Amino acid sequence: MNIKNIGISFLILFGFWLLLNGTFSTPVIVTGLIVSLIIPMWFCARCDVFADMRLTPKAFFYTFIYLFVFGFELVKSNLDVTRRVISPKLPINPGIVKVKTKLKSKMARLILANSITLTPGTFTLAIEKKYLYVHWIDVQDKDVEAATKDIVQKFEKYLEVIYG
Amino acid sequence: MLRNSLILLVLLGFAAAVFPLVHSYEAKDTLTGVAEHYANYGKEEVGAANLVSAVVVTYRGFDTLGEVTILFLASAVIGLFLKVSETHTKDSRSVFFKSTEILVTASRLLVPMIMLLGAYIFINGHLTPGGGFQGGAVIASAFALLLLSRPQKQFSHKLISVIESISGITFVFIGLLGILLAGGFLDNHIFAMGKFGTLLSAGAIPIIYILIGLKVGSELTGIVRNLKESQKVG
Amino acid sequence: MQLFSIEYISLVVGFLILLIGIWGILTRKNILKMVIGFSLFDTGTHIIIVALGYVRNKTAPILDQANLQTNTAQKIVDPVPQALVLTAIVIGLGVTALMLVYAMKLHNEKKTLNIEKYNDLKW
Amino acid sequence: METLKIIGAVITLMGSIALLLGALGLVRMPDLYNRIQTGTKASTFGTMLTLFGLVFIFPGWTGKLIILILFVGISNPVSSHVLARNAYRAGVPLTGKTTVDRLAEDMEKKNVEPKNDAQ
Amino acid sequence: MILLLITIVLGVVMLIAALIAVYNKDMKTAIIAAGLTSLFASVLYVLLAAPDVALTEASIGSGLTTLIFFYVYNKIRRNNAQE
Amino acid sequence: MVNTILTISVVLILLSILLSLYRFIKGPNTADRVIAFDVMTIASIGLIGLIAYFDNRIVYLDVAVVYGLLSFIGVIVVAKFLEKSL
Repeated sequence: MNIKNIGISFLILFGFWLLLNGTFSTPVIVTGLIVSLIIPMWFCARCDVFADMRLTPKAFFYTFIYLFVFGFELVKSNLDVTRRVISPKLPINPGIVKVKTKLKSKMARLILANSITLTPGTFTLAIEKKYLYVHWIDVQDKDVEAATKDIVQKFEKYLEVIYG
Repeated sequence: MLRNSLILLVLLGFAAAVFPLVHSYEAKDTLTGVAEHYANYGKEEVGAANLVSAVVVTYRGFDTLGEVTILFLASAVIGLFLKVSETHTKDSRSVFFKSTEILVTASRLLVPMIMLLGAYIFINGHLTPGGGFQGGAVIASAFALLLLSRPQKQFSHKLISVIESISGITFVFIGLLGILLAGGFLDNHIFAMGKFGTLLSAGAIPIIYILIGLKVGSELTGIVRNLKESQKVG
Repeated sequence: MQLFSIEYISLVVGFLILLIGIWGILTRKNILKMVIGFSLFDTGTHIIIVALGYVRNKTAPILDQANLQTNTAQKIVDPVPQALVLTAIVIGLGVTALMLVYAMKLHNEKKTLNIEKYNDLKW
Repeated sequence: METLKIIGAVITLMGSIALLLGALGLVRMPDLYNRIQTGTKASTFGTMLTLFGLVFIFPGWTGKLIILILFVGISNPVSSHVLARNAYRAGVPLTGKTTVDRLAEDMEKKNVEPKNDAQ
Repeated sequence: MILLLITIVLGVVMLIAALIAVYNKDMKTAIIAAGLTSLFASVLYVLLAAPDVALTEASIGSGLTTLIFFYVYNKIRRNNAQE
Repeated sequence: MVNTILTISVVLILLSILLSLYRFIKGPNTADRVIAFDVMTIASIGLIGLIAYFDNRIVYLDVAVVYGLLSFIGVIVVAKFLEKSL
């Protein structure tokens, strides 16, 4: 697992380096290879962030679908914010609900929490084992199962495929 | 009340002393004096695209040496002070709480990236804004993020001081090499100058900036680490 | 002299922040507040020095474009004050950290941060 | 070419409108948690859009702008999550309009790590 | 012209932040306000065509200084609570 | 045309900074001030991007990258301080 972890970190850091530099001359590439090899070997020797990422074609395909769904939700959430902020009566009905997630992988849970934070009317307040506590600006379901269906499942079905 | 009005008087005196400086300020149209020389000949003499780096590392290299020394002294004095105050570390209870899982994962993802950003800033110090000091500060921020997200984590003081000493010694050694091989202390012509505006140019400036970056980074990390160690209830 | 120009406004703002910083150092009784005043003083001084090196309608002293590499002195701002301020900011951090650690030690000894309680050497 | 630049400029304008709405929400909302809701969403999206608009105007800047967009997109939700969680545990009150608070119920039942008042 | 407007607004914000830093009774607010002054100073340096100084101020003046202030203040608060 | 539109967006960003400053001054407790601080830094990133457009220099974007990173750390420091777990 360790080799896979360091490998993925290396690829991400190397891409990051090339984007930062913006040129592809030989010295830039050689320096980038050295730097982006040293840093994961030093810091990611034991960490397991990328360990359960799946590298199958299906996972890549689902990543693209996920990005698309996420972008759509992002735009929708901002229209929602606009509507709430501009209307003079402030139509809010806030509350903290509890939802359930099946994801085990740490990276997937991070992405899920970030996605919930950026989508319409919700943000992650706390995360404890398999439950997430979500602050919802307009509570529609107080029940755990129903709220899970509303908030989590549209992301979870893609993340389940990408990460184990 | 008397005291406050006295202070106000002092302040007014100070303002009156500095006011002519602001008031008689004349906007300039071109550079004059030494700045004009740096601007016109810096490209040939030093070969660094970033003229501020040229001034910091080569034209005024001694200032930089003094600055690194001052920072080293400050770091050492802070370490000494905080060490003496930890008289009973044995029975002191650690009160660090676990961070939220999201922060731990995010720090695992972001710390290598911030490290790479710091490395980019000091490796490209002669081409883009930034240099050793900024890169070192960014690396120290990465370590600070590591300490904030996982307060229980210990990292060795020895490694920090070894990196700091080695880079400091090499910095002075390269400076002395300048006397032997080129025009003077910290002269950057000891390596080939390369093509202007590429990564391998400006002679020794990239090497000196990498050394300064490592040294400043380890000094600031040492300060942050010492302060974090002092948070124990003792 | 043009009143409404970037460098003049920056000069005035830096000067006022410097005065606010000195006022804070002289009037506040809490030691941490005095350190905050010192850091404001630092910021104000740096703004003044950088604003003095600014030349109107000129660009940053980084020659990454081909048109900047000839006749450079007519196209860039003064690099020397920037280099000096760069040094000063880093030293300012060292000094601020040192002062804060002193404050911590003083609080350990006397259990107070009020400057008026520290009258051991008063005569 | 000129059309592409105008498209980029309009995207940037939309981003800054989103930023303005976020700041307006910051002023108008009744309690901290609702402020974080509007503030984080609108400011993250607004900055991402502002920078994305610049991609159309200067195609040569794409690398750095993509890094900035990714960085803002990862770090800003995390920091607001940490802030909200820690403020909740430090006892910042919810607004009176709140209908349900499952987290407080679970803290009572000790399902969740209780509030931190150890010193 | 628009750069001049940015300068004026930033100057006003910085002066207000500096006054908060000196006059606010709450120490946490004062420290954050001092950080805010540094942060906008760094935008001002970008306007004054000094990206090097802006980088230094953003990373050192506002980042590390705030961190060190909060570590020290936290230690002092703990010592006070122990009494 | 492009210049005019981008000038309007600079004005809007400045307005949002001033609105957040209002929340910073008024904010009943520290957490409100921190979220105002966060919005101001994020808005400043966009502002630096636009200044880079008006001066036509890519090198200013490096400042924005470092800016993005440091607002993150600052917010986390204050948050951990509020929870008394620094």
